[in-house]
Amino acid sequence: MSANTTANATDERTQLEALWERDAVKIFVAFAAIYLVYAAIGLALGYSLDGIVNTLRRMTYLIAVYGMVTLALNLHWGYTGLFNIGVAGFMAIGLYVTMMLAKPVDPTGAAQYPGLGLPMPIAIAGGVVAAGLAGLVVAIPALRLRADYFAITTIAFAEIVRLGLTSGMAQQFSVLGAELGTGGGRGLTRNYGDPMNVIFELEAFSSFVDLTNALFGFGPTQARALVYSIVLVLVLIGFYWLIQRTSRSPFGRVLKAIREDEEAAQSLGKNTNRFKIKVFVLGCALMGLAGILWRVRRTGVTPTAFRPHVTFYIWIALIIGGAGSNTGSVLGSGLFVAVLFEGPRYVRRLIEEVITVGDAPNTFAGAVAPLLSANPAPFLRYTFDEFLTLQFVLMGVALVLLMHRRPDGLLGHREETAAAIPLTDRPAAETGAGPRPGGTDSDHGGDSQ
Amino acid sequence: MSDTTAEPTGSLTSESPDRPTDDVELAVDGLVKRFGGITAVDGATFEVESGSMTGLIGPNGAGKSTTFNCITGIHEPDAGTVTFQGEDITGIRPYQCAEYGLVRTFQIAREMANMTVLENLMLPAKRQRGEALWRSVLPVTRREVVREERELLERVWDSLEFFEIQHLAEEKAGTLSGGQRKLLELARALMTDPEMLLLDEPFAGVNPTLEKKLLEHVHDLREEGYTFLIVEHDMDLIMENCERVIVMHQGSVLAEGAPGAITSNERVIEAYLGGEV
Amino acid sequence: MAMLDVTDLDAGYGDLQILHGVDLEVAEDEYVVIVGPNGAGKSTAMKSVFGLTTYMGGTVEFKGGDITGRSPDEIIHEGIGYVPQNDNVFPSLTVRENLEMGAYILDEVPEAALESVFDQFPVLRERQDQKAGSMSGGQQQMVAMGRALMLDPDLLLLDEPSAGLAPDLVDEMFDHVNAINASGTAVLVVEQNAKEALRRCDRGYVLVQGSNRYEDAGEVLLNDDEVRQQFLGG
Amino acid sequence: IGDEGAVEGGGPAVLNIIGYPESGIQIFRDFYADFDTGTEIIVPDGLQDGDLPDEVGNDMTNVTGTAPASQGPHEDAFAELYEDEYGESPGVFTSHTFDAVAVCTLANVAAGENDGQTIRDQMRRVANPGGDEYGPGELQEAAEAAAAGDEITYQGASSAVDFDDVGDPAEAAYDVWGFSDGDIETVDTITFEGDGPGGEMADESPGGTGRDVMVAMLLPETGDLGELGTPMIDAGRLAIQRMEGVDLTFDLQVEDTETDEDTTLSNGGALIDAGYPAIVGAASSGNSVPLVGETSSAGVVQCSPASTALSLSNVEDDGYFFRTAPSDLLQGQVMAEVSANRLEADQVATLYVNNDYGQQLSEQYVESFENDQDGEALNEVSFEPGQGTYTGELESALAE
Amino acid sequence: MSTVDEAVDRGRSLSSEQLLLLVVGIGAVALLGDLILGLASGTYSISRVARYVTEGILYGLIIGLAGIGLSMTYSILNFANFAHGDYVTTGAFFGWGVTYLVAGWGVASVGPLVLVAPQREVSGAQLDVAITATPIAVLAGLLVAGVATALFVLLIDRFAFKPVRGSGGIPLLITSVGVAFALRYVLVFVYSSSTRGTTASVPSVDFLLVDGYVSIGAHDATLIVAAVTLMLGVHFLLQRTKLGKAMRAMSDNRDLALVTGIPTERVIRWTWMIGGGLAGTAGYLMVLWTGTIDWQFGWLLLLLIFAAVILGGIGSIYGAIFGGLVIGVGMHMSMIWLPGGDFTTITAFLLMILVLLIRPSGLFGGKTTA
Ligand SMILES: Nc1ncnc2c1ncn2[C@@H]1O[C@H](COP(=O)(O)OP(=O)(O)OP(=O)(O)O)[C@@H](O)[C@H]1O
Ligand SMILES: Nc1ncnc2c1ncn2[C@@H]1O[C@H](COP(=O)(O)OP(=O)(O)OP(=O)(O)O)[C@@H](O)[C@H]1O
Ligand SMILES: CC(C)C[C@H](N)C(=O)O
Ligand SMILES: [Mg+2]
Ligand SMILES: [Mg+2]
Repeated sequence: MSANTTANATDERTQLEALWERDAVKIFVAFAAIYLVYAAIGLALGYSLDGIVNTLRRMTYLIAVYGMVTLALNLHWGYTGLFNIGVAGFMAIGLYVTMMLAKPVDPTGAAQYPGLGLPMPIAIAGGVVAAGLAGLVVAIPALRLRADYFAITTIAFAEIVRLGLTSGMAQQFSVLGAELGTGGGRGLTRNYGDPMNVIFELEAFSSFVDLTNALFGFGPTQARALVYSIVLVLVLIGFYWLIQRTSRSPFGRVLKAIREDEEAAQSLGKNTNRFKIKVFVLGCALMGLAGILWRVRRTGVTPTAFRPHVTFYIWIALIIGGAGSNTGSVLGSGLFVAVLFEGPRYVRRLIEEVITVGDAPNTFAGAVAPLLSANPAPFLRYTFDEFLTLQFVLMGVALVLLMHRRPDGLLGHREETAAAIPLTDRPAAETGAGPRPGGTDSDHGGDSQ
Repeated sequence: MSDTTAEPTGSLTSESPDRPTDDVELAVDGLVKRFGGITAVDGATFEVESGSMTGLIGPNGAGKSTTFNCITGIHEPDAGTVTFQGEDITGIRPYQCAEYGLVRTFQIAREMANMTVLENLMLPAKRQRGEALWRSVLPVTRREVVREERELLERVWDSLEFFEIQHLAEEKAGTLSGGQRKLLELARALMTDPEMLLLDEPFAGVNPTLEKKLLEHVHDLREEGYTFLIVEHDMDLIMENCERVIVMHQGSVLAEGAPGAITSNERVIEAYLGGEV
Repeated sequence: MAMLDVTDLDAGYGDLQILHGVDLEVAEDEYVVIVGPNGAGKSTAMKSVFGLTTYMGGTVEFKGGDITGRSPDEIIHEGIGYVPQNDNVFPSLTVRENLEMGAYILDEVPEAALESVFDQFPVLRERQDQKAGSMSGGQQQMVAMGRALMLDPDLLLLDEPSAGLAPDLVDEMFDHVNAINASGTAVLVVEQNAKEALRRCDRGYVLVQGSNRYEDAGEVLLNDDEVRQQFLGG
Repeated sequence: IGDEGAVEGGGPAVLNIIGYPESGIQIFRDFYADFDTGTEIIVPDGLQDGDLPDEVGNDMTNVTGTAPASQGPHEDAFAELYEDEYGESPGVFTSHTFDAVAVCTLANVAAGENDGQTIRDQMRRVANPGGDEYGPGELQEAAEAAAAGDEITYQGASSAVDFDDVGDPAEAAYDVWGFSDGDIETVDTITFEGDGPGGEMADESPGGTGRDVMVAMLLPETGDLGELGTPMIDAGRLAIQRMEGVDLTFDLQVEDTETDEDTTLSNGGALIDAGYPAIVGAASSGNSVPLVGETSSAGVVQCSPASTALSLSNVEDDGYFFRTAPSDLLQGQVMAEVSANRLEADQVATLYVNNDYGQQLSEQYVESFENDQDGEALNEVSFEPGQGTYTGELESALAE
Repeated sequence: MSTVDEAVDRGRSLSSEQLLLLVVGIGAVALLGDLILGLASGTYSISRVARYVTEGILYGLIIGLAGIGLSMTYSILNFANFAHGDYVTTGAFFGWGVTYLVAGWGVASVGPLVLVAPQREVSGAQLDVAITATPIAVLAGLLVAGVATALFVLLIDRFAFKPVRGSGGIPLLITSVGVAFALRYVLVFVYSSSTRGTTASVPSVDFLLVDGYVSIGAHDATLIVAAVTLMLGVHFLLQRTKLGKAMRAMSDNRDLALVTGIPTERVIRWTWMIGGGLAGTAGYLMVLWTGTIDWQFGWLLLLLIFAAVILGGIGSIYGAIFGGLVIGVGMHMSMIWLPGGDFTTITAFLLMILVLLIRPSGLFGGKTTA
């Protein structure tokens, strides 16, 4: 970015940009590392080029989706102090509504349940609005509760949504004469057009297909998936931009004040309820959108995809990055996906690639008993066999250690200023003295004469 | 929601002749607030003249803070009316109260601990356009918001200097000392551009030298037309600075009048001053 | 030999150092006052005696023993009582329970002590079954004082006990402190009601920016022009 | 049917419980504790678990089961192989898994490269009639023939393994079984003829030797189906073992689905990225359905040995999805027939796990029972796995 | 927007709360009326409703028992402990390991017994585990479930919670989510993820109720006796000792408690031990009652426990018990109108939300009694 300093305004801009760039550098380095490591793992595992690219693509897709939700959660928790642990519920509403709106009116074949057959953009908008409305429905009664009750209410809401979607009653029903359904525990199968067709039908896309084919040996579906991941990254940037703007503004300042002391903010003339509702609804709508983008291109969805652990994943990502920092949210999602979510799987493969582990004892007792006679092999084999179980232990331990060692996350300590302009300098610098008088000669307490 | 219907705003004239009848800034009439078995405020009735500095005193537990809470909407009164500048504001929400220009400080300072002093002071200004989400987000309107912020920041620095806490500008408010927090609290209340300030023991715990200076500021502000209602236990302070004093006792007004008259009022002496003054 | 002897104490919060070589002494039966501007570190000094801050250097001795860095519940056993500046009652406990908590380290609630607290603050007897959190600011202050008196400590640390009290109670409070002191308890008080406090005390300290600035008999400080100008509001 | 002690009188004579063993234990415990008033129970494949009587603490003689049978031409050969290797008799869906792995591997050998699309086109060529027949015992020879580019017909353990035009097995057989002394005892076998083999396939096989043949299994080792999955995986491994000796290296990768959708998709994705051109899995229909999207869009063959949901027959798969287990369209009929004739019921009810498998099988069963057997279905109650008690569900299912 | 936040605001005012109360009241009366009419007219079977109620009470006792512990740690340590559900599971495994060991001594090898037969090597039915057949084994298991969990919870506190104790409720809550995850999967690692049956069938008494039976089995009775005894025990412990008051003082203001001389660490330890012990016994009893054990039943129970505790009001042990019973009975009774199990959990959560709407701090909220 340019860096010429003349007028005051550009001065600020360059400052802002410099700041942003520092974050960008951080993110860039972290992500470069992630990608390099995974490419290396792919090589070590003997993946072909398109396998490696695909691995990275999948990673990107996951990071982008997690990043979006984490950013939305950061808006709730990091900025406003709304302890929302019902994230999965809002994602579910976004996705289910979109699917129900988009599915064709006359189900054919495996497409068991009818929908409204609306065009994709409208369906997506509908899903986002529905998630926002759900936020509203939760917000009105719940926002007057204390923080922890609020939290439990949101997770209860998410469970109500999930169980409601699962229930036989919602399997198929009619609204104003139109037949609809969630498919109950069976879920919904996608049988509407690919929402990405707008892009795939472009002229440019076919040359992109050729390009990826030439570069990585991709087929058209893989090229599509790649494009989709790229689109998601763009959406993620959009989320980032939106939330960054939101937080660095007088609006964001009120949010921060609510987090600190809501009653005091009210006494200063802020209609805190209105702000809380707005921000809660906005965040929920964004979660809904993320939920849609997460799965809308998949074959189908069942309610089990929205069990509470999804919410906790998002929280882990947020905590890794540091609540209150948008950059941190993105970074946290990256690390969560790469290290905690996907990592163990690949580590396990790598180990398998290098050594033959052999048969493990099938119970813990069988693994531990030989330890007494100083034979650790069965225990190690057992451990290796249970690698994916241990992955969750790892997630839990990581969370605990983070809270011990870096409760503010990786970037959360650097609180972002809640103002549309940097507050570091006094504007219209008049006095020759700097804004902060030196510590020693200042009047401590400001009361001595 | 009050049980009694509000008097028409026109007929605020009170029966007692020695009270100021015109230019009433704030009128409280028959205010009642109960907590379970305790009646914290029991029919308190008083008026505050525009542009005046009025003291509200009374023994501990007399109901002063609760009266403040009822006026500013933190609590909803069980009965009675509150009228501000001729408008019935009984039972309004705290934020509406501030929008009317009636702002209070808390007996125990309520700073936004994790926001810097600057952010604390940027917060209260009224009608910030950037508080509308879309204005802060859309690029076109954002420019306006930024300009407004710059102007606001200027005012904030003036205020910091006024209260001589510039050196704390970038500190987290939570790390300030008790007295510094009181200053911040007052400065913040002023940033809302109020017409009337309700101060709940603003000087408790403030060093006397600083207190003196603050009082000068308060007087300056009063010259500019602000109205003050101050709860304070420091009788000297009340004597020297207030032109009227309202004495509360057990939830209702025991006496009111000029400081001189109050200090010689036997009932006041008995209930509050402890016979020494 | 002083009962409480703070020597060259450095302390603060986390990495932030607030106190720079503070010296304080309180002799047996003495009544000592600390005054100073807001943020000078008065509360911090008190908390440091009670082991509630980050220790950075120096010593705190009590009755000849080193209590530096000991935990509060040990220190209270030594015979020091402490009333913090803010949040000094248990809001959801009744007044009576608050007082009983003051004697937690004893096996039984000392009825005599309880009675004497009630005698000193009759309103507490009246309101003994009310939740302390719903008492007025001044009443809470009384509860807090009362709680600290339950153990009949040898040294009582009071952080701004008169803040928020009605004038009659302020006087009463100062009388109480005098009475407590007269009954053999040493007192160390932080006060912004500095003139009154200095009038009544044996000795006073002026703390500025985390260090000792003045130290002398109360009356002397009170009559010192410079002190008056800078710290007592003229 | 016996209603001694049933004061309520009415209620279904047969209760069809469709679920998996993990929740089955609780359901049966609650049943025997409070509702055991003579109702007969019928269960499908999902509850065919020999441990059940022990875990439930009841001999469960009132339970009759059905399950896709191992009724292939070489059933016995497989059973023998399995017993030799693992010392126990093969369980439900083991033979289907063996066949699925065998066919996928042979198709790969015939295709001559690890490419999903080519393998897809070879699937029917190695499975459906035409060419020399080979059974489970002759896999090595079959692989050699396929590598030589010959057309072969794999004759399986579970069935003849012929795919119809949607990739389902062209014929199906069902065992009717019961618990006896803590063992599963087959009492009858019912065979259905399907539409017959069909569908597109390649005209020739490139074949070839001296290369890596990659195939993956994605089956439950844990979760609701963990108990059934483990023997299935063993059986799959066996198929590869039988091919050792050919001039090919076999790369068999096994991943766990944890009977969980997310894990299935993650692990499935990783397998696809790793270049496995064919995946045998998943077991639960609820996991297989979403996986089809991943595999078919990546051009990877998916062959499920156990997913029996109807919806998988016409799922959008570009022809990449196959299965060796028959669709529940037929199992529903079998269960209805057993209920009506063997158990002599005219009123039935179902209690089904709320997923693809449970819902569809319950629907099929009820439909068949009412239409084909002229009976009446009183209640259809769904349940969520993993609950603390199922008394409420049982109460509703057994209501008049 | 403005109508919306009016709606939120109005939630505050008394009249709208009364309105809501009225609506809820009407709803409750309507349901009750329908129930009575239905019972009278025979639409609803009396014995069936009675079965729902008994079942609900038993379930409620477990939730309530576990809820006491959650409520205590919640109010004293000031955070919602998401690991509590997994403490319940842990306790069950500890206890059942011992029960299996005692009942199966000599029948099977120690390893599988202590691990509650991870690969279904033996089953409770084979060992004939039941309060009637093997009372010693069951009682020993119950005891160990309580004691071992109490100690185990202390250990977790030492390593997971103590280091973040000072930093407020939310960091602790997040830590507890981490502990929950880790603990749950450690249980899988050690005890395997399979579900197994733990008890043999026990005799039961059938009560004839007009149109059918309600049967109370020996394990149902054990559950009632044990749960009620423990509840009373906790009640007396907190009433008769100053521990109860110290706990409340601490939940108000930890720093002040510290300077008042309350040995805060010791109180915290006691809190954990009582809370953990109750969780462990609740887990053991739950398994005794249902007859199956698996690695996540506690976790699945957790949200219901939360619902009960919040419904009753945090900090009140009576609130927790009452909340547990309301949730348990409510869940089962819902099946009268919404047959099948689809809506039981939904009902529990809706009940909680409804109570919070009317009384934002729970039914017994504010009146701390523990
Ligand atoms: N939330 C509450 N619940 C119950 N009682 C309350 C509550 N708030 C205040 N009270 C009671 O109401 C009375 C008046 O309290 P208030 O705080 O208004 O007194 P005050 O005049 O401000 O006293 P002070 O000067 O000591 O601050 C007191 O007796 C107090 O105990
Ligand atoms: N918990 C804390 N963390 C960090 N800094 C603190 C903390 N408490 C106080 N400080 C800082 O320590 C300094 C001294 O504070 P202290 O409370 O001791 O002042 P004080 O002399 O008691 O003032 P006052 O008369 O206003 O109460 C102040 O600058 C304050 O900002
Ligand atoms: C393994 C089987 C019980 C799976 C079942 N047939 C299903 O489709 O879900
Ligand atoms: Mg007050
Ligand atoms: Mg202080």
